[in-house]
Amino acid sequence: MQLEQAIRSKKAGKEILLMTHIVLGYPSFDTNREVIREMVENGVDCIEMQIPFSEPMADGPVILKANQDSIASGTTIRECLDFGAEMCATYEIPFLYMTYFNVIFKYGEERFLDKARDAGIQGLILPDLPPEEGAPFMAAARQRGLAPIMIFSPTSTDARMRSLADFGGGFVYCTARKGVTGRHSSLDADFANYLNRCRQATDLPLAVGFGIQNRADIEALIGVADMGVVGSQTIKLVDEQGSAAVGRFIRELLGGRRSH
Amino acid sequence: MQLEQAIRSKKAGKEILLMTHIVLGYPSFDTNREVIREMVENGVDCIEMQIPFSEPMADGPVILKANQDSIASGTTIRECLDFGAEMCATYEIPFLYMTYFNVIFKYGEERFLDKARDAGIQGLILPDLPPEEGAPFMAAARQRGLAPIMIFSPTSTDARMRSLADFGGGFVYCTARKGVTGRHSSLDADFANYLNRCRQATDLPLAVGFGIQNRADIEALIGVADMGVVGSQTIKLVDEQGSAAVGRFIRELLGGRRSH
Amino acid sequence: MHTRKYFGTWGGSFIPEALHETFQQLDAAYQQIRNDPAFWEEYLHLMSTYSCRPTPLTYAENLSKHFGGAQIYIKREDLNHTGAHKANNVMGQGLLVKRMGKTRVIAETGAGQHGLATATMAAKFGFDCAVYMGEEDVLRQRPNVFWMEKMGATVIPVKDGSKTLKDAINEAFRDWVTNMDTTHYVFGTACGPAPFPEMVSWLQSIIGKEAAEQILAQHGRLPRRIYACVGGGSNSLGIFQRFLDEDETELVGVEAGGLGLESGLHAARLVGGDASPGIAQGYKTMFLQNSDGQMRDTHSVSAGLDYIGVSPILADLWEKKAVRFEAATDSEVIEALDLTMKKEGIIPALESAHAFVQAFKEAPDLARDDAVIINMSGRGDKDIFTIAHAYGDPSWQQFIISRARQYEK
Amino acid sequence: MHTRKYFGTWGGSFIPEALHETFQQLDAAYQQIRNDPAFWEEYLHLMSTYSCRPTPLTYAENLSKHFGGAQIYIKREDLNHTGAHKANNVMGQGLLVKRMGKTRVIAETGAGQHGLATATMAAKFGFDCAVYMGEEDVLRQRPNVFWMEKMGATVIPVKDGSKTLKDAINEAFRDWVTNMDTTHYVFGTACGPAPFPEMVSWLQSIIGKEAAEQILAQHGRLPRRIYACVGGGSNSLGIFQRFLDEDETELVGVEAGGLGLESGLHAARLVGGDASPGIAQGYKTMFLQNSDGQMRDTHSVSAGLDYIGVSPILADLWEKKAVRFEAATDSEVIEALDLTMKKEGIIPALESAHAFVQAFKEAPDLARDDAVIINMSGRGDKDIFTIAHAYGDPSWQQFIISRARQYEK
Ligand SMILES: Cc1ncc(COP(=O)(O)O)c(C=O)c1O
Ligand SMILES: Cc1ncc(COP(=O)(O)O)c(C=O)c1O
Repeated sequence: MQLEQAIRSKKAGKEILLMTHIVLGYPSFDTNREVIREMVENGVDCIEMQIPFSEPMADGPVILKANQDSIASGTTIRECLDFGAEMCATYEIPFLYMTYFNVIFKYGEERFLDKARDAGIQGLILPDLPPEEGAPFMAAARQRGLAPIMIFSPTSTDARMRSLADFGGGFVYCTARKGVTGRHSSLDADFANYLNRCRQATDLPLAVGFGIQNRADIEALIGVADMGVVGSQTIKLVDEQGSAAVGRFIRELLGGRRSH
Repeated sequence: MQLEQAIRSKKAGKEILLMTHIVLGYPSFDTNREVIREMVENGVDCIEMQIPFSEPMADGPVILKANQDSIASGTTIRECLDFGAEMCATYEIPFLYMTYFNVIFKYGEERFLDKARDAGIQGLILPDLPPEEGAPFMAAARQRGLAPIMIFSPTSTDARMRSLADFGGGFVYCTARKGVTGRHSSLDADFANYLNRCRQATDLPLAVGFGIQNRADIEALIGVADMGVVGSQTIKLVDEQGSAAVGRFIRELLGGRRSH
Repeated sequence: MHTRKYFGTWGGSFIPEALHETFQQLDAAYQQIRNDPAFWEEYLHLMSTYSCRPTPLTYAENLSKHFGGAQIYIKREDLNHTGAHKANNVMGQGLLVKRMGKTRVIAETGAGQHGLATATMAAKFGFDCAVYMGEEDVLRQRPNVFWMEKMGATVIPVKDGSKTLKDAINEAFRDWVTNMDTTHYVFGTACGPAPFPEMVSWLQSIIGKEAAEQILAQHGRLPRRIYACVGGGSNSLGIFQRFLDEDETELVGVEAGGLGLESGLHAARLVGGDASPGIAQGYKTMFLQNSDGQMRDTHSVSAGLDYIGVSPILADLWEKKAVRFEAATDSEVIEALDLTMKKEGIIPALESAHAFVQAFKEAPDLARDDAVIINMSGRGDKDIFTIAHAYGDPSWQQFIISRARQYEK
Repeated sequence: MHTRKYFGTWGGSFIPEALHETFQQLDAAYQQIRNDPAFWEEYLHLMSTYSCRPTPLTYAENLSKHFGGAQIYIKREDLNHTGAHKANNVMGQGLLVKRMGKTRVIAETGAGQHGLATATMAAKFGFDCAVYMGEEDVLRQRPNVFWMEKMGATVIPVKDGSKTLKDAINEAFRDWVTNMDTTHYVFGTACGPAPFPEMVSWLQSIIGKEAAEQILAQHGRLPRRIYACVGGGSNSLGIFQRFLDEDETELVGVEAGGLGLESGLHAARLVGGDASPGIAQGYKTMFLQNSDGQMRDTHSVSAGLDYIGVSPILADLWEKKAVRFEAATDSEVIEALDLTMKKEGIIPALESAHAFVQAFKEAPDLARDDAVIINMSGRGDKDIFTIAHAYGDPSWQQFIISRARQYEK
C-alpha cells in the first residue's frame, strides 16, 4: 500500500511523524495554500484536507465552525477536488481527504474515488463510515490505491480493533479519547494502556489525534505512536494570527526539527 | 296596610302615580338630600332609597356603578338608616328601602326591621329574596307595618303571580320586561297582555318599572297601572346635569302636574 | 330523588323573580337526568371519547420516598380535555342543555379555565357562547381569551366592581335574566343558587368514583386522606363525595392562604376567621365580606381560588366537621410546585398545588402503608405567565421583551 | 427477533467508531425488551397510570357533517401527559435506560415537545438530563425551555449551523460520543442510526394498536384512510404500522408544505422533487440537500415538522407505495386549525393540523359509511405564541407589549 509505505519510510529517520489538518475553503483556498506551504516547508509529514460538510457530527466547535463558514462562503466539492489535485502536484508529502460520507455519496462513490486517485490523493478518513456500512466502498478505494483509514477509539474492544484493521490501510487513526475533536486530551496511564491495545491489534502505523496541541503532547507520543495529528489547534492559530504563524508552530511541535 | 292605603288614596285624585329611586350615598348624601327635595317638591308620590350592595345582580350598569361608587366612598349601612329616618321625618310621602338581602342579613333581620319601622319606612324591595327564601322575614316585616313589595316579571306564570301576591303588601312591582334595570322597555301589545295578567293576579296596586324614561312611557301606563317607577334615568340626569335638573324632569314626567 | 336546596343552613336559591321559571325548568331537567341512568351512560361515553376518562391515578413514587411517610397518589384531572376538572361539569351541562333544547350558553370565568371549557363544549355542541370575564382577568389571562375566541365564543370583559370573578358572575346573571328563553347559564363551580351546587357536584363525582376503584386496585385499600384545593368547591366535592361515609378516609380541603391568613390578603373562607355567613350571588354561604355585608377583595396567586364564596355543601361539611380545611400560602404553593415538577415531572396548576402543599406537610407523619390521594385539578402550563413571573425568570422576561419589540415596530 | 438495520435501501447506522460499543449495547438491550413480554406490560402500566392511555378516539360529528363525506375520527394523542405522542417514545426509552443502568439522558429538541417529554421522563425516573436545542428555537420556544428547566433539565442552546433541530441532533451526538458510559441519547423520532427508527416506531405502535380496537368498537370496521403528519415520522409510523397489512385502509402521510412546494421554502422530503437520497445524522434517507450534499434550510410554520430528513422506514414505505404522501401549506394549516377549533372545540398542534388539512380535502369524496382517522399528534395550546402571531391578533400583541413594559422598568 502506497500510503503505508510512505509513512513507514518517513518514520524510519524520525522519532515521530506529524500530520496536520485543514478545512478546505476556510477561511479561503488562498489561505489554505499558504498554510499548506508553511506546513510542508516546516516539516509536516502528511496532511488531511477536510472537505466541508454541513453536519460534521464528529467534530468539535473549532472545526465545526470552519466547515460551516466554508460552506457559507460558497465552497463546492469541485473546488475541493481541484485544490486537492493542485496540492498533490505541488508537494511530495502524502495528502488525504477527510470528510463525511454524504459528500462522497452524493458526488458518486466511483466518480469520487477516480478523481481522488487521479489527483494523487493517498487516503481517506471518514468518521461516519464504519466498515459495516462502508466495506464495498473501502474495497473500491483500496483497488485504486487509496487507503481507507480506520479509526480506533478508547471504547473499541480488542476484537473490534482487530476487525477494523482488516478493512483499513495506510495507518490507523487512534482518537486519543472519547468525544469530538478539539478538547485537550490527557495522555495518562489509561492512554498508554489504550495505545498498547491498538498496537496489539494491528501492524499498521498508528497515528494519534484529538486534542494534540503542543510539543509536550507530541513528546508523549514518541515511542508509542508513529504519528501525531494536530487539527483544531492550527485552525485556531490561523484564525488568531494568520497563516504566517503556522511555520513557527510546526517547528515548535517538531521540537526544532527542520524540513528535510 | 299603611303603604297600600297611602298609594290608594294618592291614586284617587290622579291618573297615575310616580315612584322614583335613588342610591344612598351616591354621589353623596348631600346630593341625595337635594335630589329628594326636588322630587318631593315636584310631585313624586313615593321614593325607593337603595342601600348600596357590592353585588347588585339585578341592576343594570347605571345603578350598578352608583352602588359601587357609593360603597367605595365609604357609605355605611348606619348612615343609610340615619338618612332614611331623616327623610321620613322631613317629608310626608312614603319612603321605601330597596336593597339586596345580604345587607339586611348581616345587619340582623329583626334589628333592621325595627330600625326601619322606627324611622317610618313603609316598605321594602328586595330583588334577590323570593318568598321561598324570605317568607318568615316578610311576615316579620308585615308585623311591623312594613310592606314587603313583591316583584312580578313577564316570565312569572299566572299561578306564580297569585302565589307571590299572597306574600306581598303595599303594591306589586311589575318589571316592564325581562333583564335588569336601565335599558328602555317597549310597552307594546305583549306588555299590555302581561299587565293584564298582573291585574288578574292581585288586587294590590300595580307599579311598573325597568326602563321607564320619559313622559311617553308614563302615559302608556295610564289606565293599566297605578304607578310608574323611574330609576336609572334620574341617576343619569344628576350625573350629567346635577340635582337642580331633577325638578324639571319630574314635572315633565308628570305632564306638567305640580306638587299637591 | 329531589334536589337538595339547603345543606344544613347553607345554600338556597336567592334569585330574581325573572329567573323563577327558568330555575323551575332547570331543576326539572336536572331531576330528569339525575333519575335517568341513560344520562350517566351518555355522559360516561362522552367523557371517555372526547375527554380522557377515566383519568389516571398516578403513584408518585419519588415524592413518597422523599417524604418517607404515606404513599402519595395523584388523581390526574389535568389530563382532561382542556386541562382541568372543569370539563366534567361543563360537558355534563352541555348534554343537559341539549335535552332542554336551548341554543346558547353563557359562563363566568376567572382564570379562564371554566370559560375555555365552556367555549369548547359550545363548539362541540354547536351552541352560541358568551363568556363573562373580569376586565382584569381578561388582561391577565390573554392566552385563554385567545383560545375562547378562536372556538367561536364571545368574551365579554366585565368592567364593574373588582373586575374579577364575582363581577363576572353578576354579569352572567344579568345576561341570563334577559335571555333565559334561549340561554343556559353554565355555572362553573358548586356554588350559586340550587340546583347548581348539587348538580355540579354530581357531575364532578365521577372523579371520586374513579379514584376509589383505582386506589383499591393499586394500593389495596382506601386512602387515609384525600387533599383537594377549594375555590368554589367543585373539584374537592368531586373527589370527596364518594368517601364521605368511609370512616378510614379523612377529607382535607385546602383554601388559598394568599400572603398569609393574618395579612388579610387571601381567599380563605372556612379557615381563619375572616369570613362570615352571608347571601350573595344567589346562595347562602361563608363569604369574605365586611361587617356591612359588602364583599371584600380577595387575593391568591391562583386565579381559580380567588373567590369570595364557597360551595354551600362544603360550608355544611365544614360545620359538621366532615371535611377538615387548611390554607396554603402563595409561597408554599410555588415551593410545592417546584418539588413536584422536579420529582415527578408533573406540573400542577397553581390551584391544584395548594392541595399538594398540605399533603406534603402531612405525608411524613403517616405510616408507610397509608395512602393519600391528591386531587390534581388541572395542569400548570396554562399558568406560564404567572409562574414564570413568580419565579422572576430573567430569560422569560427577555423573551417577552423581545416579542414585544417585534410588535411595537 | 433481530433489529432491522435497513428498510429497503434506507436506514443503516453511520456512526463514529467511539459509539460502536454503545450501539451494540443499546441494540442488545432493545432486543431484550422487544422479546420480553413483561416489558410491554410494564410500559402499558406506566402509560396508563402516568399518562392517559389508551388515549380516546373522538368522533368528530360536526366536521363529518360539515364535509358531508366520510365519518371523521380523531386519535387523541394530545391528551397524553406533556401534550403529544412524544411521551410514548420517551417513557418507553426511560424504562429501557433504567434496565441499562444508565443515569443520564440527553435529547435533541426542535419545538421543545420532545425535550419537554424527556425532561419529564428524567424527573420521573431520577435521571440527570441535558436537552440540546438550537439557539433560534430556544428563543422561539421559551415556554418549553422554562418548563424543562423547572423539571431540573439543563437546556443547552446550540449556536452552530442553522441553529435548529438538525444542529441540536449533531450536538447531542457530540455529547454522547463523550459520555456514553453514563448516558443514553433519547432520540425523539423514528430517524437516526439503527436501532432508533425501529425502536421508536415500536414504542409508538401503541397508537395504532389502540386505534384499531377503538375504530372497530365505534365504527364497526376498519377505516378507509388514516392521516398523520410527518416530521421525523414517529407519530405516523405509530398509527400506520398496525394497518400496513390491511388492504381496506390507505395510509396518508402529510409533510410540511411551508410556503408551497414550488417556493422551495418547505420541509417536504417525500413529495415534491426537492429531496434526494443522502446519509447524515447517522442514517440514510431522503434529505433536503443541495447537489453537493450540503443540507438545506427548511421551512414550516410548525417547528416539529421542520426537519431535513425523514424516517428510513417511511422512505421505504414511500418507495414501495405502501404509504401515500401529501403536503399541506402553512396557510392551509391555519385554516384547518381554525375550522377544527370552531367545529369540535379541539386545538390540534400545528404539526397535527397538517394531517387535518389532507383529511379535509379528501373526506367529501368518500362515502358516508367510510371512516377516516386523523392522528392528532399533539395539542396546539403549546403553540400560542406562534398561532396568535400567525393570526396577527392585536389583543395578543397588546398583551405581550404590556407584559414587556412591566419587565422593562
Ligand atoms: C385548575 C383549577 N383547579 C381548581 C379550581 C377551583 O375551583 P373548584 O374549587 O370549583 O374546583 C379552578 C377554578 O378555576 C381551576 O381552574
Ligand atoms: C405535536 C407533534 N406532532 C408531530 C411531530 C413530528 O414528529 P414525528 O413525525 O416524529 O411524529 C412533532 C415533533 O416535534 C410534534 O411535536
